[in-house]
Amino acid sequence: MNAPSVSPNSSIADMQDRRLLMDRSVPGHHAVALPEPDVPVSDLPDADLLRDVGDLQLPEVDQLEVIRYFTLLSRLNFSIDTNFYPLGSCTMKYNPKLNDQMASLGGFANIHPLQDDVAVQGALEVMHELQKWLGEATGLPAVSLAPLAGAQGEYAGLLIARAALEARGESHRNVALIPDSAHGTNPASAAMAGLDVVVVKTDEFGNVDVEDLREKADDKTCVFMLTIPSTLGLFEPNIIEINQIIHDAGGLVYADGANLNALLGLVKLGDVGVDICHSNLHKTFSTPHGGGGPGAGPVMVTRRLASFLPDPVVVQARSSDAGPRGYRYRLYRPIESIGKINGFHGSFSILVRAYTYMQSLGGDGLRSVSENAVINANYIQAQLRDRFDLAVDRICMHETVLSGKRQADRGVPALNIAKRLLDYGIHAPTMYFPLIVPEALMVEPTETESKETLDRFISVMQAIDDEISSEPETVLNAPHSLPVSRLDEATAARRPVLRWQPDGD
Amino acid sequence: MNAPSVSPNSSIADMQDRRLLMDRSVPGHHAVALPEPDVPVSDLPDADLLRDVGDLQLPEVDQLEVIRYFTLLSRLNFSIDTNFYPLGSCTMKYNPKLNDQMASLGGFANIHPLQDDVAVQGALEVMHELQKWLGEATGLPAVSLAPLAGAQGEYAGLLIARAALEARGESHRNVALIPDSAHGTNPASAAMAGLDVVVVKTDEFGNVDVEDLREKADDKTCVFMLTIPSTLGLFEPNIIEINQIIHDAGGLVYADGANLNALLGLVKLGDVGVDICHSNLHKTFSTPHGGGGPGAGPVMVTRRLASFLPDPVVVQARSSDAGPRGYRYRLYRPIESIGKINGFHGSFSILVRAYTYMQSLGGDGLRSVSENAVINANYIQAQLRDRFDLAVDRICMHETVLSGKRQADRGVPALNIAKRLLDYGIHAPTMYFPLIVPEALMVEPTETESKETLDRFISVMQAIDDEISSEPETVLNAPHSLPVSRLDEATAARRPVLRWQPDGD
Amino acid sequence: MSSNGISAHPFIPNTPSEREQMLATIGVENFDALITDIPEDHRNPGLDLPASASELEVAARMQALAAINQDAGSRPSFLGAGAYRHFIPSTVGAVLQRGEFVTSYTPYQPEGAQGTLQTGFEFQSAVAQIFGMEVANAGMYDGPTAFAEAGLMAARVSRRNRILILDSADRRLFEVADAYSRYQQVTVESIGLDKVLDGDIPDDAACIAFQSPNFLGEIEDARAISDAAHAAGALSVMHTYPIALGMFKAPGQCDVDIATSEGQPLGVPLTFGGAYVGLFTAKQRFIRQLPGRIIGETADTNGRTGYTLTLQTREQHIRRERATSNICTSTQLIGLMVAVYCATMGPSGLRKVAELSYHKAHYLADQINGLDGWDANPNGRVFFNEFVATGPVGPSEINRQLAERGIIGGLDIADVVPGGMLFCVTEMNSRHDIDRLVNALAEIGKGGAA
Amino acid sequence: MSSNGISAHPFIPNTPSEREQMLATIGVENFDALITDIPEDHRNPGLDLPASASELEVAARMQALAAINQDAGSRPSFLGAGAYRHFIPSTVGAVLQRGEFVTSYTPYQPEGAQGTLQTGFEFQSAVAQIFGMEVANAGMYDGPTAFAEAGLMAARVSRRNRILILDSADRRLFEVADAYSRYQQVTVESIGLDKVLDGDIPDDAACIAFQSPNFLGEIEDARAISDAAHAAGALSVMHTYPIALGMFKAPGQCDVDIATSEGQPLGVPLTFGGAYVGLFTAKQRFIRQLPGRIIGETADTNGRTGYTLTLQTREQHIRRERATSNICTSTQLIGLMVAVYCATMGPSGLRKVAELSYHKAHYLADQINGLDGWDANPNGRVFFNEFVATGPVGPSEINRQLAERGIIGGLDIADVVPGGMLFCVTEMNSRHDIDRLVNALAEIGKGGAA
Ligand SMILES: Cc1ncc(COP(=O)(O)O)c(C=O)c1O
Ligand SMILES: Cc1ncc(COP(=O)(O)O)c(C=O)c1O
Repeated sequence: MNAPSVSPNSSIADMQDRRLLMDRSVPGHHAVALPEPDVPVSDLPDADLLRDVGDLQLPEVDQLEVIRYFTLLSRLNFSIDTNFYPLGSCTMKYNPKLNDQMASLGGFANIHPLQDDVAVQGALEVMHELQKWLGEATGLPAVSLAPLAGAQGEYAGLLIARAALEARGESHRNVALIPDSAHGTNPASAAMAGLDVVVVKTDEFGNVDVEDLREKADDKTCVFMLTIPSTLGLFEPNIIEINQIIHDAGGLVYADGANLNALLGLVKLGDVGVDICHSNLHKTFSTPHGGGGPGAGPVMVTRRLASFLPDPVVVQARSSDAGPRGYRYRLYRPIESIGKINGFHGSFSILVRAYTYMQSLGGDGLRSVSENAVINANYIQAQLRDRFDLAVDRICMHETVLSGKRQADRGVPALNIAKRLLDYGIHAPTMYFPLIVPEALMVEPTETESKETLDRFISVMQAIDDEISSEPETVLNAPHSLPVSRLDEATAARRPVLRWQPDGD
Repeated sequence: MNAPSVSPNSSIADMQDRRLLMDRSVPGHHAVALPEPDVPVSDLPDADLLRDVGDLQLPEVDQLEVIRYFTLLSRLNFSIDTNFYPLGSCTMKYNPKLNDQMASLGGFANIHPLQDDVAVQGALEVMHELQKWLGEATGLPAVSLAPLAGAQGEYAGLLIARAALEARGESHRNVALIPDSAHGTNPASAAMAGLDVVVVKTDEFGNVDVEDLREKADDKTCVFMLTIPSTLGLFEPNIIEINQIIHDAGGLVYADGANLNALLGLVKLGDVGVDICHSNLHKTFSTPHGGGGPGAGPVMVTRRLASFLPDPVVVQARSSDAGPRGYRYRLYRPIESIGKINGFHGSFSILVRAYTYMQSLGGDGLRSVSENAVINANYIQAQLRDRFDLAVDRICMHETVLSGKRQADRGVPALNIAKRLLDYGIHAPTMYFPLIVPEALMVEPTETESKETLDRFISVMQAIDDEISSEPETVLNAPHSLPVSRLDEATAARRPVLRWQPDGD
Repeated sequence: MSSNGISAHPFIPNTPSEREQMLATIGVENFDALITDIPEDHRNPGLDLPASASELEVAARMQALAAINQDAGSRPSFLGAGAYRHFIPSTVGAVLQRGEFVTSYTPYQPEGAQGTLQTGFEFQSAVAQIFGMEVANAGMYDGPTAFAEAGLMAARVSRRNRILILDSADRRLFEVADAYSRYQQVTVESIGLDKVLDGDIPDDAACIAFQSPNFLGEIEDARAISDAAHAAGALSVMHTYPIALGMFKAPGQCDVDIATSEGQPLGVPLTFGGAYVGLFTAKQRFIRQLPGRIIGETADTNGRTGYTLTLQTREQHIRRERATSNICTSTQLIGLMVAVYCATMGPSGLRKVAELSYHKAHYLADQINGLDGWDANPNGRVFFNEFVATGPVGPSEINRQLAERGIIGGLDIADVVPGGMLFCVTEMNSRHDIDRLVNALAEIGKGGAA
Repeated sequence: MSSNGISAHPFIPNTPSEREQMLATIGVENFDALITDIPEDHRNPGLDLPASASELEVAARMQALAAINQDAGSRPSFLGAGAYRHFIPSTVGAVLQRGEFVTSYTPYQPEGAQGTLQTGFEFQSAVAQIFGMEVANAGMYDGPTAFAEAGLMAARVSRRNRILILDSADRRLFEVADAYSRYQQVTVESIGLDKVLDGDIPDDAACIAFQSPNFLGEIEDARAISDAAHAAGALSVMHTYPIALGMFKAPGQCDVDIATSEGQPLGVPLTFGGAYVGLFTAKQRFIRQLPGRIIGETADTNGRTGYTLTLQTREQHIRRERATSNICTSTQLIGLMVAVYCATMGPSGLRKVAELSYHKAHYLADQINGLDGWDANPNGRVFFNEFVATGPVGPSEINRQLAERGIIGGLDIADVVPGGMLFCVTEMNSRHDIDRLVNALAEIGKGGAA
């Protein structure tokens, strides 16, 4: 291998060897030793059932290479632990280390999902308590922790709606009303649940267009899917009226609770007429995003809908042989359950984290989460409104949607502002979402960032706005200081290379 | 705070906020909550014994700030996990992650050093086994694990030598003979042990000058301190004769075993006449260096000297109530012990790692460690000898000492070669040591690096040698791509700033 | 008006004075002015939850809860059936501690997420290799949902609407496939192996889906099933156990069209059933029908290789109600564990783990067959590391008595095989532990005291 | 000739064919040609050690060894006396997992070690603050060696050669001071408090060294002792307990010249006594006599702030036999734990931990005093979180019976105080645990059954 050429100013990133593991493979290298059998060896089955030894092309590398490779790759990421990450709708808040440490305790990490209930009472207590806390936080007391992410929570919720309507003999209701500002998972989940999606308009204030809704709500309506606060970061002021319209039409109200972090202790969804909601524990309850999961998307419903919840829920059962407490926790399949939507009981390791988090904050602390999430977003909005258009000019909740229209008019679209932020060590806001806002930059600071960090973000946004006037090329060609420059995504999709291949790239 | 200016080519490192924690402090921020007392509160003692609440100026920061600050700082380091680190004499080899994981098991991490022996039999077994393994590896069967680093092992060894000679009525022996190539800790430890240091010359082949030694060994000689292999990376071919000279003069032979990683299974120190040695577990036995410790420097001696070992050693004692095994381990103070050289029983967390490591390798694996450490060093030496002078032109052991004389003649001293390597993502070799080699660059690749990594190092060294001809300024001003450029060490020493101060910069 | 919240917290830096400053900048008098959109009657309902607790207290409580679980890390276990206790090398935990992996989002800004993307590409490469399949996606929620989505994909690809699942598959697979297709004009039905091999397959079958090793641990003839499916114009969908592929023929070697699996055995702890990762592989020609995230290789403007999410037009954030799946947040971090596992084990490691599991399971079966009144693997079929056994005492009683001896027994499957238990053995079961189990079974069989 | 070694190992990548290639490049036929300097008779002696073991086996063995220790993490403990079970916040473990901190060397190349250096500077800053002292070094091996080196430093500074240690100090401190000064023309002697306060101090005393809280947990009058030392032309050296400084006056507030301590209570687990870190602080004017590493702030050629090892001319690698100490490898990583601990606790956290320990210890003392035949803190002196108690039964019997009840009792100090035990209480002891101890002591006192 030749020495790479290094100019005096090349960065360490330029020097970094990014070859894939298979391109580092040397026959005979290996990263771990395994024991020899301590039992008599049995006959192997017929050779035609077996794989040839040479068949399996996995990397052959030593242990140091494994550690060094993955360690260096980790450093190419932006992350909460290293960067301010105001990615709207995604709630990139600090993930307390205690939560990870608790999830890795042997008594949680090494229990099998099919062990007898009596052998896992600690785990079931975690789940039962978490159900209670989520029920209290949303005002929807019947809870299943089964869904593995927000989108699965939506799907579970929609199955519940369909089942409940079916139970009242209204299986013909096959329409989901969904505002145009909704997240993509809402219509996708609706489609999976066999519902036709009918889009409801958003008015100039960012609210649901009540008249449009009133027109569209009818005897085909199965559910209205309301994201609250909306993806514009706004609380729906007409929520009571809206929910009434849906209920009057015989439908159910589903709340996408991905943004529940704005509402804790400020309002309960069940109190304002919501029938079903999910919550993303990996957002509101601060479990780490892991570069794209795992998450957990528990589903909460009114008591009336409890019997339809997915399998399992955890119940506290009186039991004669349950020791001094007199009760025991057990897994339970609700009588009209929509069934199993995944293999076992949910993302248990994520549930442990969320429950740990909620204990650290308690009721008052959870309210503080929302208060400060809202204050921080409004603070940024107030400081940037002279430079950037607002999607809607009003007090926001936990996030503010800016529009880069003025900047686009000066020749620099939102995408480039986002990329330029990366140069400053700040992750980009969510771009071009919600779809109804031109040049959208959706900024969610979260409550875990300090005022000083917000001030730095504000001044960097101002600096970029200045650069757009003074040196637009700098912004247009960003990022400049990252491990790679702008990537060719079009070719990637046109000629997909989806795995290592011996003939390499 | 103003937005930093970012040129299109500034690196993330330039952007990084390096302020100290106190400069980030905001009154009222805090990173962890503590419980309220669950007992009745007692009276506090007299106010004049107490500290004012405002007295303690520690950082007030939130938890995310703690994590982000230390995470980002970590990334400013070169380390084994991220870089090839051929730092001679320091044995920067891969530190297996299993070792760290075993050391953090609750049964090891949470035991108190003053618990009753019966309550800590597992810990004592680890220590007893490790003593045995180290005794076998060195041929010096009596072992104490107490010393907390190599230098403390040296000091313990010298105290043993003095005590043993005193016990034979020869307390007047107060000279330590030390080769001029020795590591600085040798003379420093000798001085602490009240010994006068007499330097022994090294001959043109890098060996101890036997005639010089013969002249200097006399009835004042307490010990001869031999580093083996020497800091030139050479095995002393006259070791038998040398040790005989010392023994004949009535002195003892102390081997600095910091380089034991070259000898495992190839030769035992006890077999060639060594009386006392230490081993750096943080080198040969792969416990992590931690940016400068903790280490462990067990001391090994002949059976004859066992009774002088520092307190404690672990012994296996028959015991009637010791359960099915019939014996129990206990801590023991040897009868003529030099006493306690530190608070408790040694760097236990490091001992656990070393013992884990030794089990992973076993006897044959330990021999392979040395074989491959030697092969790798000689391979580099063979590939670079046409470009760089060798300190001594001969087969080396685990490390090779290059001399940058030819490069210095072309205007670039060894220091700058070292700094330039950093630009290539490779840690510098040890510079200007041993002191007897001009422009020394001491290269120790270790056995854990692959041939491919060695080849890259070789080609980078060649590239730098080329740069010295083609663009010497690039080398002279290195490093270019690190978080800081050359630091002003002179001013640091002249006007020391040793802690954060409120008026600080 | 003062809030009900607390003033500053380790996770919420703002102090009261900072809040005041910020509210002033916003231009409101107090916090309540920010939430006037919330209907007044329902504003500030209060939360009937305990007060915030210190880290010391929370840790103590969680440790106490963990301690009352019967941890399979510290006692012999013979439970499998979809979640497996395999050896996890130290590298996995070490890499998983990197905050940069743990606390990043889905890689929407590829320039700032090359770590996640390149490791995800490694995951896809390793999974495709193990399955012998042409492509793998970046992971699904878990094994059963991967299987369910495979059925739906087969329906999309074949434009047929009956998903036929071999009756030897785990009931959980049926259930999840059912929940996933309930309203999709697709039916999920069970079919027997004989029918399949006899070619008795309806001509509107989208796929023949099967599990191998099946629920009882037996190896199905994947090639014959695939051939039969193809003959009927249907796809073949195989749900497998990736460790078994260390020694048994891979789906790609049996002309399987879509192959899925639970990824947990590849380096992920049991964790009471989650979070896991579903493995999803297919033939190249189906790539535009795949559900879930996919990572592709590309180049930057300077020609440097880099990685990015690709084929995103399949996904919900672009295609919305016409997406191939609703997946957004998936299981990237668990996929990373799998990637590190595969890199660490290499080809020889995976083979050895498979063979150790095989030999130890067969040793246990042999020992059980040596006991009075016991019958292990009664069908005599080829099995990997799980097998059915029946004994002189009912499974629930056996498990109760094993638990008293500190042993986690096999799965009670009396509802599937009368009197049956499903035993699972991996490289983690030492001979000593296996012998302890056998002795215990012998005692229990004799009605011996616990 | 073939070697006895193994051919490739997870930690040793070279394969036989790579070795062959490399040997050829070196120009030798075989490995043995590389070690001809080793006397032939003693070459290749073989190692009488077990064979290499797999990770799975090694982990299982180590877990088994760990499991037989009686872990103070899972049972109440009242043992202190130099090593303390304090709360360790989650941030410490999280930062400690960064491989870049763990696997780097002493920062000889400061440009590539700013992480280690800046965190070390934070350590020095925090330690100096807690001690109220002007400077701190980057850490010593442990508390007792820091104390011993403080005595030697006092001798260097004062050019006097008698180190006088107050007799209320831990015997370990005497022992280590003795071992450190044995051949240095310095003597270590014990002195009583009365003598010191009466000014009865020899005029060749280098220092009056004392421990406060002393071995029995009592607060000494640091100011009065320092004044007396200074009046006699000697230095004052104080060995302290850093948690106590969260509420009690700091050495720097009592005109102490050199102050040391065990750093373990600040975020480091008990770990059977090591690895720990010694804290070493002094007045500014002594900096060129300090032992150990010191980190200083400076600037790079572009004026950016950076950190570097400084005052290195004191050290062995430059000054050799005239160095202020032989320390080379020290305890940087443990110092990092301390730095993270201090950053996490902040001023209010440290205060709270101190007060919790104080109140809980006093609660226990009060409860013990309420028991028949027991006497806690018999001298009635001010104590922090440790105190002596005597009871109706001997300490060793009490501890045996406490162990049977799953409680780790106090230290048996019958050799110092007849019938005495030294109890230690920290914020980790819940009231419930304290009450359990008290009830157990009551029972044991009455000769109640275990
Ligand atoms: C508003 C909204 N709804 C739904 C989702 C889907 O949640 P998940 O990604 O967990 O499936 C998200 C997150 O991406 C979201 O922001
Ligand atoms: C040859 C030699 N001797 C002694 C030492 C001192 O060991 P330690 O740093 O553990 O005190 C070292 C390491 O620095 C060394 O390389």
